[in-house]
Amino acid sequence: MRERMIAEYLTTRYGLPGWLAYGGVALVQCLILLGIMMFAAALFTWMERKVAGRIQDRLGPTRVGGRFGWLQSVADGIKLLAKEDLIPKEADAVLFRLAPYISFCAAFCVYLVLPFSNGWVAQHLNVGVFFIVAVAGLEVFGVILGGYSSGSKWSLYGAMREAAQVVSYEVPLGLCVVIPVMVAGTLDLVAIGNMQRGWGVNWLVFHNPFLFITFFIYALCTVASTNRAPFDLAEAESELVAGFLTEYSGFRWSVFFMAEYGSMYAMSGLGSILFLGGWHGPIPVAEMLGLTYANHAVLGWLGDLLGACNFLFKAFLGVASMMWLRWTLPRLRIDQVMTTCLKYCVPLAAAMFVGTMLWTYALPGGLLPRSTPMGAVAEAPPWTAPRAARGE
Amino acid sequence: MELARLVPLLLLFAWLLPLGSFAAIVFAGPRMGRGGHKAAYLATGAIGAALVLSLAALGAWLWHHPLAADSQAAAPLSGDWYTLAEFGKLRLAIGYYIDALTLGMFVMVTLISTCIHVYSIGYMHEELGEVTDPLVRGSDGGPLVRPGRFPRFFQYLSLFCFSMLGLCVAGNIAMVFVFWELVGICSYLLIGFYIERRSASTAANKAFIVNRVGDFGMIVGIMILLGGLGTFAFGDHLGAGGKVEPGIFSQVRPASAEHGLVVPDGLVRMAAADRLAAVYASMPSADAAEEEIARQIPQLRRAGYGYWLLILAGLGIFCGCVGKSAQFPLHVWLPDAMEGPTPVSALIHAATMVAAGVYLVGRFYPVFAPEVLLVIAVTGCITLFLAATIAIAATDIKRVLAYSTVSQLGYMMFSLGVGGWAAGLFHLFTHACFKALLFLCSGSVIHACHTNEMTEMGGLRKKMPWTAGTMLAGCLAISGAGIPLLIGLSGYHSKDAILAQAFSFARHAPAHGWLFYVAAAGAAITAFYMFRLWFMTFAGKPRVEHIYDHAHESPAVMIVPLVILAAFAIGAGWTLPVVNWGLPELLEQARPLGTAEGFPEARTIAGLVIPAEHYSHEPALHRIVSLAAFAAALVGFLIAVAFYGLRLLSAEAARRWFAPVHWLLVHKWFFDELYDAVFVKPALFLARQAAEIDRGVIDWAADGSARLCVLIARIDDWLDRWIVDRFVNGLARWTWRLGLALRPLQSGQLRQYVVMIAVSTVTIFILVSIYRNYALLP
Amino acid sequence: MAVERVDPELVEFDVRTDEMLINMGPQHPSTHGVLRLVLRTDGEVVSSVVPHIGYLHRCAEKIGENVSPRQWIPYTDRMDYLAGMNMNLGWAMTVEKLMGLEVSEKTRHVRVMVCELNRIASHLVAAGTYGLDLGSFTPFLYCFREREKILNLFEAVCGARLTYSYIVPGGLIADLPPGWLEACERCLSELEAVVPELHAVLTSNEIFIRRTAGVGVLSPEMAIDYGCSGPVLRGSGVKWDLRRDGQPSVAGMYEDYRFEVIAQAGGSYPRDQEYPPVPPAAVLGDCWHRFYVRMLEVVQSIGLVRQAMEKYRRSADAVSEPIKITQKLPRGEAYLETEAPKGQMGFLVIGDGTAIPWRVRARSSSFCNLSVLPEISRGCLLADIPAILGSLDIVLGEIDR
Amino acid sequence: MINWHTFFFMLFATITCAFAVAVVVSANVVRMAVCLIASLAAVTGLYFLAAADFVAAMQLMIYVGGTLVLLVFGVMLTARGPFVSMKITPANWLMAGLAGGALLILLLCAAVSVDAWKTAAVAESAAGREGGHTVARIGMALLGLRVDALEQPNPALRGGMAGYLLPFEIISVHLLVVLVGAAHLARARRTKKPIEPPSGTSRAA
Amino acid sequence: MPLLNQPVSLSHYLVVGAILFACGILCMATKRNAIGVLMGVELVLNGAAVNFVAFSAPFLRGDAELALGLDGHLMTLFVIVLAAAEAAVALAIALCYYNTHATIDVDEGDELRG
Repeated sequence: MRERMIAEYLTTRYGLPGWLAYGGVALVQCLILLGIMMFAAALFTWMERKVAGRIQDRLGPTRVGGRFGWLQSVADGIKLLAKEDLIPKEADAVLFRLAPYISFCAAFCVYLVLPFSNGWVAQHLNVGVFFIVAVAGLEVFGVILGGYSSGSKWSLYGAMREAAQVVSYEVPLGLCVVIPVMVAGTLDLVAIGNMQRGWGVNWLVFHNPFLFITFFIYALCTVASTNRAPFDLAEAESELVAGFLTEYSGFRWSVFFMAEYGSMYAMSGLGSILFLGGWHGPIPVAEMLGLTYANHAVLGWLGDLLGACNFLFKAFLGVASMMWLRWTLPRLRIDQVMTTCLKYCVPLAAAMFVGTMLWTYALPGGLLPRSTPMGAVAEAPPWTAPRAARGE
Repeated sequence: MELARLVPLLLLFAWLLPLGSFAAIVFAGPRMGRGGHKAAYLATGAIGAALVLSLAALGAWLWHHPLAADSQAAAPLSGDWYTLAEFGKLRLAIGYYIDALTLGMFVMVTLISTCIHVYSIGYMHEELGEVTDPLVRGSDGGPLVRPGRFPRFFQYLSLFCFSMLGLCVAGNIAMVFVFWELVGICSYLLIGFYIERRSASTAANKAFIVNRVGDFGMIVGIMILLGGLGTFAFGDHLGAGGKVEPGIFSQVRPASAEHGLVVPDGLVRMAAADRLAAVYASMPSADAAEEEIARQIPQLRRAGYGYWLLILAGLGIFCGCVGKSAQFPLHVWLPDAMEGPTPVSALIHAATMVAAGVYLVGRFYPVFAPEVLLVIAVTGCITLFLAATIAIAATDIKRVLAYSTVSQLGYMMFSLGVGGWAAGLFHLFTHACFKALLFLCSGSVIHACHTNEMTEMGGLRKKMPWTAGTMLAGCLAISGAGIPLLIGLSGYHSKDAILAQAFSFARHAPAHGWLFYVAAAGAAITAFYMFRLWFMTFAGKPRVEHIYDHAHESPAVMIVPLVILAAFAIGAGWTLPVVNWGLPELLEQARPLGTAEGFPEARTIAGLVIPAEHYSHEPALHRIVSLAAFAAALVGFLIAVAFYGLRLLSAEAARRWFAPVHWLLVHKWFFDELYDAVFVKPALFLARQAAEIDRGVIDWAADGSARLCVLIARIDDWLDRWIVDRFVNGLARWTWRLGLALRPLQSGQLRQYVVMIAVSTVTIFILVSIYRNYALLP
Repeated sequence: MAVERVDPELVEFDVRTDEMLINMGPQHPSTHGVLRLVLRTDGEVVSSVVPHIGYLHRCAEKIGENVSPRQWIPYTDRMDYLAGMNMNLGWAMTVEKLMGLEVSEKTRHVRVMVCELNRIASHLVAAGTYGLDLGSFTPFLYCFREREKILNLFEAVCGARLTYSYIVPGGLIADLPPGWLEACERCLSELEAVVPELHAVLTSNEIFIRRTAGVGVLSPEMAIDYGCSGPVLRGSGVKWDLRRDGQPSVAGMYEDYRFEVIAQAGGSYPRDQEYPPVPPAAVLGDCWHRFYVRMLEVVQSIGLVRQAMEKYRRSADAVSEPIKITQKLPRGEAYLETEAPKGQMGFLVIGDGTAIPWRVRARSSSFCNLSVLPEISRGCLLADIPAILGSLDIVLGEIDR
Repeated sequence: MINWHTFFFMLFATITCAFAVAVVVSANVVRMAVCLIASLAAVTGLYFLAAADFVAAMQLMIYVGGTLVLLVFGVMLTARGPFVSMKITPANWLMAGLAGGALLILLLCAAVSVDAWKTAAVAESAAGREGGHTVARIGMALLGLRVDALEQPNPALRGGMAGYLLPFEIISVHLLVVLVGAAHLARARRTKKPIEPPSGTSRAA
Repeated sequence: MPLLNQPVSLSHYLVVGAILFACGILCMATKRNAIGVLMGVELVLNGAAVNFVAFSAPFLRGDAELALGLDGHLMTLFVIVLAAAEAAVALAIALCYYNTHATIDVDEGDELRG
């Protein structure tokens, strides 16, 4: 809603034509999100190397870009752009070109409704959770198409594995997402986040033991549905050469790559909002310092900024633990992956669902004493209030 | 969390855990590991967790209501978890009524059940594989070989624990009745566990049917209370509209009357229904009639209306308890129930289920009039004496214990009847500990010897030191051994309290003084037969060599529960100094309001006074009784030593001298024969007559009508063939021809069909728009 | 009416899919070189595997018939290039047998030392790349870090890190340099500390166990029928090790050493209580056991090296000098098999009285070990192929020669 | 001045229709599937514009996500060389085109036949941008409670408002049955081929 | 651009729905591939769903009080869910058909013709 205010301000104050004001604001927003996603991908490629290095008892990149090798991602990017752009003769050229962008778009669309802090969201959708789950599931299309259109058997194997795996893991993932939503009683991500303000005990993960377990199922399903080791069967270097990526190179390959890192970060972010308090830290620093809208709009904005840092850090931690997993564990076999999903995750998530339902029935207040009451209306910046409340 | 929410929640989980285990075993039992052995872990885990939860609940309770030397009654927690249905003011609910007694029962039941579950893992291990039952003939003439039923056993145990805990926590009579019956059905299932044995299935049936007799009385009692008071609930609870609805207890003993026994308005109205109807008829409006009735009720109450109904209700409830607690004259089922596996005997027929009757009497204590209490006392007294005498002559080790159980239950009932509320329930707890111990010990012996007959045992002390030791502790406890006036095993404290109250009662109501002497004699007999059992089993020389040779000590999984229970059998009666932690203090917290000061003199029986219990604590009185009781027990013990320990006297000779008495005792006072002659034979006769009538009259009529039907059917058949069929066949022929004509249209081409559908749709729309003047174009 | 019974062996319930023919290799990350496997797959299930070899054929044996035995030593280095010392040893001892040469005590102990060190290095590569085959990258680097230390030792001995040519017919090209034994001891103690880490990330890792236990089971009979040897044979529970059971000259090399043949017999491994227990899912002869045998042999070889160092210190004589390039071979033939890390490495040499052998042949253990692949991977999943192949631990240089 | 609502509607409508036509004219079954995805995803945008946010998310999740993954699966399982494109004769095209065209004309006529449908209530059209906030109301309606019935201005309609609990349950059971049935149907029986021994190796003598 | 200046009305939506519907019919009528037919069905269902959503929006039409409101949304939801179910079954049928006929050409499956 903030962008509408800015756009209206531009039109009324500076007399810009409406299409220019609105279009410009939308463009800026998109660019910011794109920037975040790109930056995240770049940061994480660098971090992946560093983490791998540390885990493997070596240094990781050191040469490019000074002390920590921080220019490694840039160098990688330049290398990828400079690579020869290959399309195999057997490939279905149109689909082959299209596939990476489908994946990327799906990963990017998640960011459209992902709030980074209280009300800091490109499009405040009241079915945000639902939208994210729906859009995140679309990423698999790019992979399937890419695998199919490459005209290589290894690619096709990768695509088939990806399809089977992601479609299966959507089920427990959806169930795990529904459980905190059920406790929160809303699909609105901003509302879910604000519900957990206060001290760390207010985080939904500590709401009851079932949600606590659910969080770990969610984490597992996230790893599986973003295709990270030990569930990286679609790429599976030692089995399928590189799976669906076998025939890709250069820029298109890096687009797939960015989509993967983008969705990793987005799913970690979703997890942190649903379970780990979103932008509310274990200690309500912003409220202690008086950074609230009740004091001053600027102070409130600063508090939100602090929250955004908090949120980014939590999502970052999620990605870091995914990396940790990847460099520690061997890869599972396809039948074991499916068994994990269908025989363990789904029944377990369903049981947690029932458990949470019964728990909220028996103990509506949660297990631990809450530092603020659950139903308290979170203080929100003025532009997130409904129009009627603003007197429009 | 506040106490009022926390304790019911903890107990709810403790109660439902065994149900969960039951359900799991029902659906997945045989698949739980080899032979279903994991079912045992599940069931044990569930009841163990229930024990932990119960202890937590007790802890929370004691945190809020610390024990003191002179504990005051603490307000019970009552409420509903879930309302099943509401009919006007009458509410049917899953409710709870929790006081210190409930919590004590929970801890006791779960503790003993846990021990017995663990013990059963060892005892029932034969059921894991195929079981050869030498007592039953299979279809091939040899001993029956059947698949093991290990999970089924634990499934029943879980169900039983669930039922028993439900009974304890129940907040209203309806729920009590449901769980009462559930407990009964569990008992039925477990007695008949070896269903192929004819004796087992007969015993199960007997237990069930005898209990039905008691339950009939109980239903009468419940009906009276429901009809008169209009509620099922024990305690007060919030009704519709936030109004506090009084429960049964506060109606019978309203706070306005200082918790004295008052005949409730409802019962008065019920009793004086005719007169009230007349009032209604004479008054112009219903409101005015109500006013008039309200004015008349105190007068009617004074005139004695409703008092008999109250007595009847009390007797009815007690009747149920007689059945369940195996009191005279319905005690016949319990000894037969020993056909079940020994852990079952220990759990159900000694420690918990039969105690349910006593528990219920304790729970309904505020409702009983003094007359009812007298009936209870007399019944208990007769039972304790009768059963004790039979136990002297029994040779089956489990039967001795079974009669001992009946006798001890008689003690409890007796105690409650003479006003010893706390004493009776105290004995309930201590008895549960040492009787479970005794039964498990006997199970251990049976497990080792593969026989129940004491005449085939002897000298097992050397082979089974642990069992012998723990059993000795149990015998000492049940006999009431201790250092007089100072300290003793658990049975010493509780039995002392009972006899003291009986003595106090005998002083206040001299007409019923004989009760005390019978009870004291009972104590002596108890000591005698218990030590007879111990000596015959463990002391002396082996009587049958091959049994002795094969006997062995039981595995650790069976011994550990024995040791735990032995510790409780020794120490359960103690009160820790300073902190005052002890069962009597806990029970005092649960004492029903208004019963602390005894009962006023009964209205119908002159001289019947139920004295307050604290009179019996007076040192002067207590000292006498204590010494008397100890002397009685010592006498019994010495006689046993003389006969069976040192063999100074010959049991054989004694048997010859008292041949008629022995004959009577061996035949158990001929109760079974009496019931057979009075009830069973006439019932069978009536059944035979009914069968004759069935065959001669009703079957004949049925056959005749069938013949008539056949005739009508013939006529109908003719009509069918010549009229209906011809029409139908003609129709079918035409359909056939039409089908042939339309056949080519069905080309099997999917796309063609789609085109056809599209064209038809367009056509229909155009036709409609032409004929019905719908303009498709604006 | 009789109910139609369906024989589960003959009918399967599935979506009808078509068989696919896939070339795995010769350029594939997990074929360990230039092996080409032709897979016939039905979905993820592999119905048959056909290995195609020969991409690395270099006519090594033919060259051996045109150069003198001393000159052929560098070619043996390039057979199993991960265990050059053992290849040198095999050829050197065969020629010594033909010529009837005896080597000094000191030479013998140095040979034991370097061969066992090379066995450790080879097994470390096997373990590391096996982790890689199963998708676990980290253990690979752990293993290679340790192997580098061993290669440093070899470099100090002979100047080469991979193709040593250190053991030659008649003796060694040089004695150990001063200070080498201390460096070796340091290396061994560091290595000992790393072994539990490898057990933690691989052997006892739950996913690792699930990927390997019960996969690619090779029965002892089949292993013997196909001529398998080395850890592959011992992983199937056959206690056979040429260091104990070989020809007199081979077994004699180890006669005064204390060691046991690492194979499961009677349900347990020697000294198995110190290492992760055998998981319940593991079947004797499966990938897990083959891997486990290698891991145990690493520890055993550490002990052998220590013994050899002790004996080396105590032996008074000097190392033997190698034969000359122009040394004439006697008439006659000699065949000798030694226990190389990957199995039994055999060499045949026939002399005709000149300095150049008349005939040279090599028997490769990897070749035999690879030949069981089609048998034990029939009906497995696609992901099991790298797992089975990796557990066989083949080297193409030795197969193709 | 451009009405942005209209602009986006036109954008999404064009994408929808163009890809729908592409589905029809495309011969390759995989491309058909891709076009179908694009078309259906664009329909989602139309739903958002019509203030049906929950329905839109549902369409995205179930239709575009669930159904089409299934479809793509099916396509791939059966997309082998000769079946990828199967041509039909021009006569068939003509027939189908005539029928389809007639239907299209009929529907278009119906679409513009009512005057009230052609005039938008301009004042309220901005509501579409805010999103409909229909989640809670739909959820309540599926549980049998119509909170929106109170807002219904027409008393005749308000009277007939009932919840959708029963349809919801029926649909749930229906879905279950369908999934079980589909799983059963797809598990075809066939005879296992004996696995021939590998041709490349033979036991060395 | 006059087209873009006027607000969207119900008829606009109906036209989109009609096109989707007609495309679906055309798709069903011209594809020999069973999967193609299935896609046609999806298009048809979507055309209907678009109509439902459009009819339920009050601000698209002059007679706002006649809008379907929530009922339209619910109907659309049911259509979507049933379409998913239909797709599952139809796909299973297609696979079954493929298993028995070794092709997915629907023209081949005319064993039951009259």
